[in-house]
Amino acid sequence: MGESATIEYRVAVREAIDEEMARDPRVVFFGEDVAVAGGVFAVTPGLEGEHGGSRVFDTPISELALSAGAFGAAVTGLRPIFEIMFADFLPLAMDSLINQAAKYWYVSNEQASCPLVVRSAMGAGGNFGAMHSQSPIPWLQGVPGLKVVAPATAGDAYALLRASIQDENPVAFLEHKRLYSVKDSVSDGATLPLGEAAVVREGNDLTLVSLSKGVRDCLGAAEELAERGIGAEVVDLRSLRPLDTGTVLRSVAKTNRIVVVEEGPLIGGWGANLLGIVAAEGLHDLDDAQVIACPETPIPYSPTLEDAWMPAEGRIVAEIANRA
Amino acid sequence: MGESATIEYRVAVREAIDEEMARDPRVVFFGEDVAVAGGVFAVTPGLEGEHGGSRVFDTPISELALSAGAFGAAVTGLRPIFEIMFADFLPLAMDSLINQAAKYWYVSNEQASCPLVVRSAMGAGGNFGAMHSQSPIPWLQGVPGLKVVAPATAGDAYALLRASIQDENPVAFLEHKRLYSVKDSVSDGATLPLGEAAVVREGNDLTLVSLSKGVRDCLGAAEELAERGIGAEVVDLRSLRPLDTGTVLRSVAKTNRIVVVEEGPLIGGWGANLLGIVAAEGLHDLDDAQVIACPETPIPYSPTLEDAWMPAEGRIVAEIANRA
Amino acid sequence: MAELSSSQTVPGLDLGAEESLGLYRRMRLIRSFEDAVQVQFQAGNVHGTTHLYSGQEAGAVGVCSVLGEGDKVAGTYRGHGHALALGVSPQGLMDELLGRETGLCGGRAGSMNVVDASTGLIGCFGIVGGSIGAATGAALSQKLLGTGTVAVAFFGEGTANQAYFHECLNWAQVEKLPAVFVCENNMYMEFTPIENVTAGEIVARPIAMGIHTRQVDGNDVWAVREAAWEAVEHARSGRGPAFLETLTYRFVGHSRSDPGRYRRPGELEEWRRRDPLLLARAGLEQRFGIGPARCEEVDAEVAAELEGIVAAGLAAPFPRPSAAATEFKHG
Amino acid sequence: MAELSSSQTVPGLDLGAEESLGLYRRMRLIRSFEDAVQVQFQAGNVHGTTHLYSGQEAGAVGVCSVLGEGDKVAGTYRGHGHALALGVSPQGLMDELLGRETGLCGGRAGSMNVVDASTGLIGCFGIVGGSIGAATGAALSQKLLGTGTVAVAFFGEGTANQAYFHECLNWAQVEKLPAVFVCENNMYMEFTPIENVTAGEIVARPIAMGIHTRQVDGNDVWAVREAAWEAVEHARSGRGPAFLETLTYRFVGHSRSDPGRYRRPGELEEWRRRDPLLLARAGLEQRFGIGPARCEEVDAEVAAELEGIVAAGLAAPFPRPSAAATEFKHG
Ligand SMILES: Cc1ncc(C[n+]2csc(CCOP(=O)(O)OP(=O)(O)O)c2C)c(N)n1
Ligand SMILES: Cc1ncc(C[n+]2csc(CCOP(=O)(O)OP(=O)(O)O)c2C)c(N)n1
Ligand SMILES: [Mg+2]
Ligand SMILES: [Mg+2]
Repeated sequence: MGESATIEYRVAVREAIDEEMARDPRVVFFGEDVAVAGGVFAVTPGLEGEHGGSRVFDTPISELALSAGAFGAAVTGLRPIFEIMFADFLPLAMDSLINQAAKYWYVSNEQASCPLVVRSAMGAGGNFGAMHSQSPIPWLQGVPGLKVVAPATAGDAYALLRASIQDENPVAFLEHKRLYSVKDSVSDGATLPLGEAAVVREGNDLTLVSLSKGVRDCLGAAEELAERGIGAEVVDLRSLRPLDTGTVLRSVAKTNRIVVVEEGPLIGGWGANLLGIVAAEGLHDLDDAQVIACPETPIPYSPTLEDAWMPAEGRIVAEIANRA
Repeated sequence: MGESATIEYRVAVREAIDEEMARDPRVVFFGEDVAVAGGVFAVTPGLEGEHGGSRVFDTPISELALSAGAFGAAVTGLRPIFEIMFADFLPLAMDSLINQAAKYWYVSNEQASCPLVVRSAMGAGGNFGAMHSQSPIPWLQGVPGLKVVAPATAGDAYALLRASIQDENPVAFLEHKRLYSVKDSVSDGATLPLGEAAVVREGNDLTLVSLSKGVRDCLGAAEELAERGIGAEVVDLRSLRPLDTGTVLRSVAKTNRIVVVEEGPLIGGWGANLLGIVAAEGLHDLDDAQVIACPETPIPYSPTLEDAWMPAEGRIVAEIANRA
Repeated sequence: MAELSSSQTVPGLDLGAEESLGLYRRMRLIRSFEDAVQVQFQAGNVHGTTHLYSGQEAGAVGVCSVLGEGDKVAGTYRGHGHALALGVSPQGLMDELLGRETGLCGGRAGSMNVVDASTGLIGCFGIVGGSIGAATGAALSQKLLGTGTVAVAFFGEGTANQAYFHECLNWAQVEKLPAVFVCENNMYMEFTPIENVTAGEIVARPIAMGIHTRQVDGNDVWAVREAAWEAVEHARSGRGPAFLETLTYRFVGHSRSDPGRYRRPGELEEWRRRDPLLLARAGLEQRFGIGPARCEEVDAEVAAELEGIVAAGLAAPFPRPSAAATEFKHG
Repeated sequence: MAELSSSQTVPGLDLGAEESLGLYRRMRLIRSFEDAVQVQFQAGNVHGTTHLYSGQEAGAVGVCSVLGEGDKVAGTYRGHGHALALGVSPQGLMDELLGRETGLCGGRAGSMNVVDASTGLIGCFGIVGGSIGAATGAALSQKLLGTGTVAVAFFGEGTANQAYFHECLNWAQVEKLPAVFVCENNMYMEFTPIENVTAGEIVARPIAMGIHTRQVDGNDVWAVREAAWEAVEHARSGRGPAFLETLTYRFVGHSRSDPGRYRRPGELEEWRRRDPLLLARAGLEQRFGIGPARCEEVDAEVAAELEGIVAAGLAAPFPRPSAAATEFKHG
């Protein structure tokens, strides 16, 4: 405990599941090709051997049944974790997440909680095409009762996933495909409260807000901006619901300028939604406000097109510089 | 043609379908209990008799198949309209809407369009409980390629539905249950372009922005505010995608104060998203910005609880007055 | 093995006179409860919409009569009967429908979404298919926790054409889950005759998956009870899910404001002659010599009970709005 | 009746030597195309992921050989074979996989989502079940427009456990749509043996819905063609959908980076002895006395053709980013 190691994001995810399964016999894990094969992104190898085939098992291609089964199990004594392989497939499972899991604790008048975690791989940048690259956040954020978490680092992935599994509410835990092979330090046994943003870089001239892979892009951009004499503070939201607007407002009170970076469309996206909440609460702290999002199109396959679609480091720097 | 009549919102919807089916033989209409029974909200009686059982027909309880069938038909020569009875059930149909219909025109490199309309009854205020009262807008707005339309009056319902059926894109057409029995004037043969907001009341002190039933609440609130000497301009967005921010920005340039009213949660909602876009484009026109949304909970059944949850006229006035 | 032990908590299959009269009483309670709901709905005291179980009482009462401690039930928007058959408090249920603070869910749920953890009612599910998913998941818990209990899903025949039905039945059979799927075939999907929208026989579908499947007269409470006993024992013993189709009929509209124009001429009258309450009375007479007089006593007792329930419900307070402000259970 | 007339556009069932050799050529084209894709993927010129059809060629080629003008096809993420069997331009397809402006979809779609309206390829669907929904909808168009054509959905056996399969098959049978559902059973759902996740036989499911259903050796192109002919005629004649299960095997990994550890010992070798190309060669010899030499000529021609295709594809320009900026077709 307390030790720390430098490991891949994918390994951090597995470690979190492994430790929670060891700690709590009610935790089970299932999904398509997650057990024997260890997952298509090699995130969960070994868990079946470790915890047995009755607690870690492969399922049919039945996203709606997995989601509903997790719900029914969660309200009757288990703490299920299930995987929806690509986040693009979440719509197939959403009726159960939205209409059953997210509502149960409230509608039952708090008779029972619904502790489940749905893990899913999201994000563009790998030329997987329009149906294997999306961020599901716009579809899920407006669902009271469903927490939405999207870690940017291996350390956060580990600590936030453990917290998600221990949480009494349904949690959508979103892992970015482009982060799986990124390594950084993870401290054993750590958990982080859900709904706390983090200031991951300090700066006085503007506040860059993002999450998941976007945080890395923002940190890279902040370096380049520093060379141009612009001091960017970077806030990692970590969670979309609960949403920690306080940390963002405090940063903006200092910098007076906000730039939100979202991998997804502007219209209906979380980025402009956050900016709207910030504007409503802290309008007079804002001298400038900007959202750097993506073209309002599906995500194209061809590298030249997808690269142009992404809110990459270079684009972040350019759009901020053009504006300044 | 050009004549105008005063009819119910539900009748305006039926008239639009009726006329488009008469005009274009490729238009078909199907859904659960829509044909012989005429729909659970009595919106579509008589259409089957008028246009025949092969063009207007009842279906199994198979929301995903309806959506996928409409998609497949739309890209091969029909112009389907289908009904998802309550908008709360849309998640069951969303994989096809999001991953097939919304992407087809773009991903196929514009080989074929996908002209379909999904009609659905949304909204709270009728004590239908948490799973029969939601607004699906937060789930659908962040999907490039899917238009989202939500009329506030019978006249707009008629003109926007005809335009939606004539549109080459998939359109989610959202009808508010509490509006079905409201009458106003409809002019025969009218259509309205999708993506144009309307200033439905002029005022100089603040801009109230909403859509669907919220527009009626805002107009009522504007009357009360007028008595208090506050001149509210009311903007009806009509469409969430395309989103007409220009009309909102022009109004805000005049009033310098914006209040967005949404029947749904603040976090992940369209209201704060709109405010964020407005802030990014027109920050210096804003002296004050506010979003009046709902508690971050499922929608409760009991009248006392649901009434408190709704962003009703009285609450709009009170929250604006408190803020002023 | 451990899984089996708790089946001891299920009462013996053969019922004595008093127990049989108890089944009749339970069915009468449901019928009278629904009649009272209809009155209160028309009086504007029950809000939104309601879907009544009148005419189908033998199904839920017969099935729930073989359930024991720890077994779970998932019902539908037509769930008052499922709840009452399981033993949910009629007062708590009525208060919920009246939107009162004293309701089972404090007025948050309403007619379509009632939950009662104390009796094992996972919930009633307003969205078609939800009950199938919930029971499948509960059965997953029961299997993995080794409780030896079962989870029952009630749903209508129209639900057999929807995603939850197919995906969950397959998965339950693959995992050999202790789930019992009770398909209440009342011949209509809302206003649409089921044969207009359904290919083949519904029972052919679970049979194609190798699921233990039976069809039964859904208006004969003893027949339902026997079939349910067999289905529950199959599931409880670890042999996988069981499927039971009960053939029945709805005496009232699908929901408030349904004139029932879709009914075939004479159909309703024909089924009324097979009213589960009439069949139960005949059975009581024939099996135990319990005559109409005794049944009328029961009817009167139930009527009186319900009068008190409605009065108390109407006197109960509405919830205070502040209650609407919580979002999350704090982990 | 009008619906039938256009069935004339389907070639006769009995094939002559040249036509049969054409089937062989088409299968060889697919095999060689997939080999080339694999090479280009490893070279980093094909991006993201690919799912190859190698080993299953007889299925798509046999089925598409009985289709005619106006018939539609929906394929899967494993769709190169579906597309090429239908007659999609191999150059256009290769360019699409290489992400070039000259690709069938201008580089927007990629391997999993190719659309080619010109040949009736509604699309390839990266999300399991999508092809079933698309073909069901296309069949709805064909029925209501009275075109007398059919819509074919290709999908794998793992897809039989998912929502689209159940809901669409039922609806297609209820509406008597001219859809042909081709379930390509290659024994694995990605890395999972299908029997581990599936209850009962897949064909029992359409049979339970009264759908015209056949199973066929998916590696024998003549057998597939005969079964497909019957299925297509059934659908075309207005008698409702048909279901065809082709028993086959995937020679390569599910997708890039699949070592195939799940294969049973000897399984791959056994199936390689039933390679559709070998069976076709044997058939050509036996039926038409066409010997190996002639087939090797074909192989060489195809190899040369593909070399040219790859070279041209690699020389083609990438799309200009500005293209990514359109959203809606303006109605
Ligand atoms: C997914 C979904 N689609 C549609 C509805 C609307 N609806 C409520 S009940 C019903 C008919 C259900 O028929 P059946 O399954 O036979 O049950 P019954 O009402 O006859 O008991 C429908 C379509 C719903 N609640 N959920
Ligand atoms: C809805 C959905 N779930 C999961 C996946 C990931 N996936 C891609 S192919 C595949 C296996 C499909 O197996 P099968 O239907 O047998 O087709 P095959 O690949 O064997 O041809 C899976 C699970 C997907 N693309 N879509
Ligand atoms: Mg029914
Ligand atoms: Mg397969």
